[in-house]
Amino acid sequence: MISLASTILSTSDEEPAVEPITAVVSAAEAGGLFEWFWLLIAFPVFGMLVLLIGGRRTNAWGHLLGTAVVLVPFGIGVALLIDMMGRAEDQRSVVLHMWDWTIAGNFTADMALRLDPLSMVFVLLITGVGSLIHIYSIGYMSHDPDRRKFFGFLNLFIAAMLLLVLANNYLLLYVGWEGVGLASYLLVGFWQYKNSAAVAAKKAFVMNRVGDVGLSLGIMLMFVTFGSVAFEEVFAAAGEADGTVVTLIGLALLLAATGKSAQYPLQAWLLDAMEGPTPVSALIHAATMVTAGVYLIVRSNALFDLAPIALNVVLVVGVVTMVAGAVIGCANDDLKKSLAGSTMSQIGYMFTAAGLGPAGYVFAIFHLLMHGMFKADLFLSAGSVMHNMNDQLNMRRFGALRTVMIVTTGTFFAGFLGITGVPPFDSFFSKDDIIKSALSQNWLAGIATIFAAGLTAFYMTRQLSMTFFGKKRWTQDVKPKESPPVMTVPMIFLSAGALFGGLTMVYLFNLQEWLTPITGFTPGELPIPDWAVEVITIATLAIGVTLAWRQYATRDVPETPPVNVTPLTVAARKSLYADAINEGLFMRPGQHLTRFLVWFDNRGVDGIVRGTASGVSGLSNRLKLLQNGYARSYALTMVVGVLVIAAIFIVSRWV
Amino acid sequence: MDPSAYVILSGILFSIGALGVLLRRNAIVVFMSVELMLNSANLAFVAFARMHGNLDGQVIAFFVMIVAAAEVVVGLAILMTIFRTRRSASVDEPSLLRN
Amino acid sequence: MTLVMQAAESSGSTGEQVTFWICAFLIVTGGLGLILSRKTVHSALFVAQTMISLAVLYAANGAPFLALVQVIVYTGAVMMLFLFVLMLVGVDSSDSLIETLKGQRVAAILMVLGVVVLIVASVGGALSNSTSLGIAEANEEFGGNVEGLAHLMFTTYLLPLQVVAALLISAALGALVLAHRERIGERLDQTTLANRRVAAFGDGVHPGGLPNPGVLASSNAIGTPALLPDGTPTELSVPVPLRGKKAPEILNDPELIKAEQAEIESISESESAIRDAGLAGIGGHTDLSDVYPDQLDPDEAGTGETELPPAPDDDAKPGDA
Amino acid sequence: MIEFPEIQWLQLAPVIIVLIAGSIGVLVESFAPRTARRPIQLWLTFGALIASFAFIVIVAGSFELVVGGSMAVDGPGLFLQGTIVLVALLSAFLMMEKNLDVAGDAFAPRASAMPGSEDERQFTALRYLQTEIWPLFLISVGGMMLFVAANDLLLLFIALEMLSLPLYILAGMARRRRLLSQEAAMKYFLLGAFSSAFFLYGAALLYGFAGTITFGGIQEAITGQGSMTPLLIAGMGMLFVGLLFKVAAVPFHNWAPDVYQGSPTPITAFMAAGVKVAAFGAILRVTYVAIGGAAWDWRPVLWIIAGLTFFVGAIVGLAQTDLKRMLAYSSIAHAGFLLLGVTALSTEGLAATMFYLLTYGLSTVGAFGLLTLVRTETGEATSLDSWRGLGRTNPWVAAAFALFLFSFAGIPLTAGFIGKFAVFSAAAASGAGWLVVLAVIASAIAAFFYLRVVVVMYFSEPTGSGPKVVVPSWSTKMAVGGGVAVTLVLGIFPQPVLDLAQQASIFVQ
Repeated sequence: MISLASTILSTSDEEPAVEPITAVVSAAEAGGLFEWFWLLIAFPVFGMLVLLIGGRRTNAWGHLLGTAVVLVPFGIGVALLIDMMGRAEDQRSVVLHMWDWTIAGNFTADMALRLDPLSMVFVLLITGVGSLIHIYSIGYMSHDPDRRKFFGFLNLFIAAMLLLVLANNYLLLYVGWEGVGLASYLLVGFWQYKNSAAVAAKKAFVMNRVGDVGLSLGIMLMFVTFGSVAFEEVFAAAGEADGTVVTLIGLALLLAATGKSAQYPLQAWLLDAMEGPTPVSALIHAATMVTAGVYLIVRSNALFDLAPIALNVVLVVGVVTMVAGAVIGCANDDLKKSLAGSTMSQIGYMFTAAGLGPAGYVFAIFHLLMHGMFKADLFLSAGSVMHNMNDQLNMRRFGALRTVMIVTTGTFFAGFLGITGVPPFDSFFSKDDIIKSALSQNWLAGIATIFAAGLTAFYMTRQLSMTFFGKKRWTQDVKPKESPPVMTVPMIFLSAGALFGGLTMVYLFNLQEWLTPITGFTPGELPIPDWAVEVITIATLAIGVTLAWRQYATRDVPETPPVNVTPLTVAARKSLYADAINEGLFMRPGQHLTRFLVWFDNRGVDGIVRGTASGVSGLSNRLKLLQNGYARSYALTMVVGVLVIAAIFIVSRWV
Repeated sequence: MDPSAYVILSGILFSIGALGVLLRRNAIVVFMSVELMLNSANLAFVAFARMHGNLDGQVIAFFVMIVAAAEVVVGLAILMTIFRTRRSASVDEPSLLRN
Repeated sequence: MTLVMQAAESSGSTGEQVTFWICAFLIVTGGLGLILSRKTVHSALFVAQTMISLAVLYAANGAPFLALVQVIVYTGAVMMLFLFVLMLVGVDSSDSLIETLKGQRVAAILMVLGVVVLIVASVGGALSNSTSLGIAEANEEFGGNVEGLAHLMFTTYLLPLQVVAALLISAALGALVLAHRERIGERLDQTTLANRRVAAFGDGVHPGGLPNPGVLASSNAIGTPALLPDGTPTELSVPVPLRGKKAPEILNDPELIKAEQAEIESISESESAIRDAGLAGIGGHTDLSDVYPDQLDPDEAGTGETELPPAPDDDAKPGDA
Repeated sequence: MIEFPEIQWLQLAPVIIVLIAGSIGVLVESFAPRTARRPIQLWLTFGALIASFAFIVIVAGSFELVVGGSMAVDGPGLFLQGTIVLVALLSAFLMMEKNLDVAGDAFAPRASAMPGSEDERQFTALRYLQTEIWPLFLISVGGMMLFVAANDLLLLFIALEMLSLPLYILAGMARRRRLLSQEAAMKYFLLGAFSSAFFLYGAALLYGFAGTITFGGIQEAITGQGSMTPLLIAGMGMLFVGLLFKVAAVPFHNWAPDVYQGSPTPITAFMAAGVKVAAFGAILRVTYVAIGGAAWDWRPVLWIIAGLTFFVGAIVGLAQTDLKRMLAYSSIAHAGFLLLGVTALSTEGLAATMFYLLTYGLSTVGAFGLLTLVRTETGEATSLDSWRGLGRTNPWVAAAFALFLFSFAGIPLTAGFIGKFAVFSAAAASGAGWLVVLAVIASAIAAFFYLRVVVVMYFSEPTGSGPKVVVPSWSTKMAVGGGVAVTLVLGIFPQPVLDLAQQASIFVQ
C-alpha cells in the first residue's frame, strides 16, 4: 500500500493538461419557488408524525399517506430542478436561513438549508427512488400487521436523508446523519422476532457509532480550527489552516464515511443488514444511505483538496473495498448478500473516484446516481423473487425462474445490463469515466478498476444464471408466480432508469457540467488512447460473463456448495474473514482495555501498594484483594489524590 | 514565638488524624481522628490569627467547633443505626456495596 | 491560665517556648495514642489529652475565649458524646490491630508522610522569615478578646452566625430521626403489667415468683423440690430441665410418676402462657391488633398489601390439661 | 459600640425562605398531629421552593455583596440558585411519590427501627411515613444555595456542611435494602467528613497566606504575593480536595457509585444533580473570584483531574451492569467535562458551564426518576437485564430514558449536546484544545455504554416474568416530564437560556 500511496503522490503533482475548473462555494439567498424547498423535508416529517402517533387508527390508509408524502416532494424536486436549470450558473446555489443556533458565546451555528446542483441530484434520487420503493412496499408489506409503522420509519428515513443532503453546515448534516442511522436500525430490526434481525441491527448500530465518532471529532476539530462549521466558512478558511489539522479533519470525515458506506474496515454490518425487509435493503442499503459517505467526501472536496494524504487514504480504502466486495459477491450463495457485496464494491468505485480528487468527484456522483437506479432495481427484483419463493434466498435453490416470472426476469436483466457496463447502459458511461480517470491519475488504481469490472460481470452473470436460467432446483413447497403490479410497476420504472439513465445524463442533461461548479473538475491525461481503454474494458467484461455463464448456466449447479474449493473461495464465502478480523482487531483489545481499567480502578492502587509493601507474594494473596468497597481504601485513594495534586503543582511550577 | 512552629505542629496533628482515618477500623476511633484533623485546622487558624494580628482566625475556629459538634452528632447517629443492625462498629464491616 | 496568657503577651519568651514544647509533646503523644491504643476508651482518653493541650496552646496564642470553648465544647461535650456512644457500643470493645486490607498500612503511612512533608515544607518555606504582628493589639481594640470576637461575630460574620443555626437544627433533627425510637401503643408501666398479671391469675397462671428449690426440704440441691406448707413437694420450684429426673425417694412409685408427668405438662404450658403475657408488645410474636386494637387507624391499616396476620389463638389456657 | 451591617432582606430572601421553611418544618414535626404532618410538610416544601424561585426572579440583576460581604448576590449565584431550586422541585416530586411501593414512599417508615425487626414491620403495617425528610431536605437545599453564593471561606465551609449533613442522613433512609442504604450513609459520612477536614485545613492555609478569608481579599493578596506562595499552593490544593470530592472527580470519586446505589433513589437524584450544581457553583466562584490570579498554577491541576475524571468515568462505566452504578459513573464522567469548562476561565466558559449544569441537573433527576419505575416485589430493579425489551412493553418509559441517555451522550437535538458543545468550545478557546480532543474521545466511549442501554431496551426480547413497570402518580410524571421537556426544549431552542447564562456570567468581586 505504501508504494501505491507514493505513486499517487507523485502523479498528483503533475501539471494538469487543461485549465482546471475550481469549485464555487458562495451561495445566493433563496427567493421565489426556492423559498419553499424546506417543504421537501416537512412532508415526510409530517407523514412520520401522523403514522407513528396515530398508531393503529392509521392502519387503513397509513401506507397511502406514507407514499404520498414522498411523492409530493418528488414533484417539488422536479419543479425545483426545472427552475434551477433556468438559472445562471452562479445563481443555482441557494441558502435558506431558518434560525440562529447560538451554541457558545462567540459561536453561532446558522441553521440553514442549502440547495445546490449537488444536493439537487440527491433530492431527486432520494425522492424518486424513494417513491418507487414506497409504492413497491405497499405490495411487499401487505401481510405485515405493522405496515403503517414500517411506512412511518421509511418516512423518517426519507426526512433524515433529505436533511443530510440539504444541510448547510456540518452540524445539521450530523443531525441528518444520526437520523438515517436511527431509521436504519429501526428498519433492519423491524422484524425483531427474528433473532438474526435483532443481532444485525445491533451490529449495524455499533459499527455506525464508530464512524459517527469520526464525524463528531471532525466537527469538533473544525470548530476549534475555523471557529465555524458552516460549509462556506470552513472551505474559505481551510486554505489558511495548518495542513496537519486539515488532514486530521479529512481522516475523521473519512472514518465517518467508511462507517456509513460500509467500506473497509467498517464494512461487516452491511451483509448482516440484509436481514431487514427487502425494500429497506433497496432504499437504504443500496440506493441512498450507504452512499452518504460518498456525499460527505464530495461535499467536503475543498478540504480534501488541501489534504492529499487523506485523499490518498480515501483512494486506498476505495480500491480495497472495490475488489474485496466483488470477491464476496462472487462467492455468496445468498442472493441478497451477494448483491450487498456488490454494493460494497460499487461504493468502492465511488470512493476510488472521489479519492482521485478533482479529476474524479464528478464521476463518483455520476456512478452513485446510476448505482442508485440499477441497484434498487436489482434489489426489488430480488425481493420479488424472494416474495414468491417463500422468503428463500439461496440461489442454489433457484434456477429457471424465467419461465414463471417474466417481468422480474426482465427487470433483473435490465439491472444486470446497467451494472455490468454493457454499452450503452448506465455503467458503461459512469464506470468508464472512473476507469479512465483512474488510469490518468494512477495506473495501479486504473487496473484495479478494470479488474473489478471483470469481477462485476462474473458475479452478476452468476446471479442471473443461477436464479433465472439453468434447471429448476426449487424446494418442494414453492410455487413461484409473478408479483402483483404494485410491485412490478416500480421495478419497470427502475429498469428504465438502469437502462437509459446513463444515456440521459450524458447526452440530454450533462451531469458533468451541472456538477462542476460544486465539485470542480480537472481532466486528466490518459497514458493510452481512449478507444484502447474501452476495448480492454469490454474484453474484460466479456471474459467475466463467459466464465460465469459456462460455470453456472451451462453446467449443473450443485444444490449444496462444493467443499473442495480454493482457499480464496473459502475466504470469500466467509466475507473475507471480516468478523474474525473485527473481533481480533477491535473488540478484543477494547474489552481488554476496559477490563484492565476496571481492575486498576478497583484493585490497582492496592496492588501497587502491596507490591511496595511486601514485594511479590503469591497469587492466593492477590485473590483476597479482589474484595473492595472499603471506605478506608477510598480514603487512601483520596490521600493519593492530594499527593497527585501536589505533584502537579510542583511539576507545573518549578520544572 | 514563631508562628511556623504552631502551624507545623498543626500539620503534624492533621497528618496523625489522617493516619487514624486510614488505619483504624473502629468507626468511633475514625470519627475521633476526623475531629483531630478539624482541631489541627483550628490550631492553624489561631496561630495565623496571631501572625496577622486580626481576630478573624479565632472567629473561624469558633465556628468550626460548632460545625464539628454538629458533624459528630450526625456521625454518631449514623454509627448507632449501623451498630444496632450489625452489632459491629467496624468501618470495614459494611462492604456490601462494591463493584 | 493567667501564666500562659502572660507568656503570650511577652511574645517569644522562654515561658511560651516551654509551654509550647510541653503541649506539643502532649498533643503528638495524644494523637499517636489515639491511633495505637487497642481499646477504644483509651483512644478517647488520649484524644481528651490532645484537646486540653490544644486549649492551652490557644491560650498561649491570645485566644482565651477559644481555650475555654475548647475545654467546654470538646472535652466537655463532644468527648462525652463519644464516650457515651462508646458505652452503648460496649466499653471494652477492642480492635484487633491486624490490618485486613493488604498494603493499607504501609501505603497509608507512606502517603501521610508525604502529606506531612508537603505541609511542613510549604509552611516552613512560606513562614521562614515572616514577622508576627501579635494578637495583643487586636484583642485590645474593643476592650478584650471576647468583646473583639463578639464584634466580629455580629458584624462581619453575622450571616454565618445565623445560618449555623440551621445547621445545628438539621444535625439535631437528623440524629433524632436515626436514633429516636418511637413508641407505638400504650406505655407498659407497672400498673398495666400488674393488672395483666392479675388477669392472668384468673386463668390459672401463678402471679408471683416461684419458690426456690430446696426450700424447707432436707437438701438445698438444685434438683430437690421445695416443700409446700402442707409438706408436699412442688415440682414448680425445680428448673424445667431437671424436673422429673431427680426425685429419688418421693417419685419411686410409677403411679406417682405418671401423675407427676401430667402435672409437668400442664405446668410448662402455663409457663409459656406467662411468657406470652409478659412479652406482648415488646417484640414477641403476639400480634399488634390483639394487644392494641385501638391504635390501628382504620383508614390506613386495612389498605396495604402487608396484611396483618390473623389473631393468635388465645386458647392456650393453662388449666386445660 | 457595634454597628450592625446592613441586611439586604430582599437579596437574601431566596435562601432565607428555604431555611425558615425548614425550621418551621421541624416545629411541625413537634406539634402537628401525625396524620397532618405530611400534607403540611408538602405545602411548606413546595411553597418555599416556589417562593424562593419567585424571589430569585425578582432580585435577578442584583450585583452586590450582602451582609458585610459574606455572601454575593450576582448573576452566576442567582442562576445557579435558580437551577438548584428547580432541581430540588423535581426531586421533591420524586420524594413525595407514594404509589410505587406497596408500602408507601421510598423512605423507611421509621429510620430508627432496626431493619427486619418487629418494630419495623409494625411501622410498615401502620403506614407510617418519615416526614422529617422534608425539613432535612429543605435545609440541604438552603445549604446548596448558600454554597454557590458564599463569598468567604467560612460561609463556604458552613454551607458545605449544611448541604452535606442532611444528605448523610437521607442517604441512610431507604425503605428497601436498608443495610445497603445504611452502609451508603456511613461511607458518605466518613469520606465526606474526611474531605471536609482537608477543605478546612486548606482554608486555614489560605487564611495564613492572605490574612483574610474573603475571596476578594485572597485575590488581592495573590496579585501582591510575596514569599508566602507555598502557603497559597498548599491551601489551594487542599481546598480542591474538599470541592472535588463533592463533584466526585477522580481520584475523589470512589464514594459515588456506592453511595448512589445505596441511597433511596429520589435522594440519589437530588444528590447527583443538586450537589453537583452546588459544588460546581462553588468551584467556579472560588476559581474565578478568589484564586483567579493564580490560574497559571491551578489550571494544570484541573486539566489533569478533568482528563482523569472523564476517562475513568467513561471507561469504568462500560463495565457496569447496574443502572444506578452506571449513572454514577456517568455523573463522574460529566464532572470531568464540567471541570473542562471551569478551566476555560472566561465568560464563555462560565456561561457554558452554568448551562451544562442546568441541563445535566434536570435530566439527571428525570433519569433517576425513571429508575424508580421498574420494580419487582422487593423494590427497584436496576440491573440492566431488568430493562430488556422495555421499548416494546413500555414504549413511553423506554423513550424517555433513551432521550436522557442520548442527552448524556451528547447527541444533537438534545440539551446535553448543546451543553457539551458549549463547554468544549469554551475550553478549546482557552487553549486546552488537546484536552478537548481527549474529551470528545471520552464522550464517544461513554456514548457506548449509554447506547448499550438503548440497544438492550429496543433490541432485546422482553423477559416474560420479572420486573414490571409500575404506574406512578402524577408527581413522578411531573419530575420525569420536566426533565424530558428541558432536555428537548433546550436541545432545540437553547438560545434564550444561553443568553440568560451569558448575561449572568459576571461575578461580583
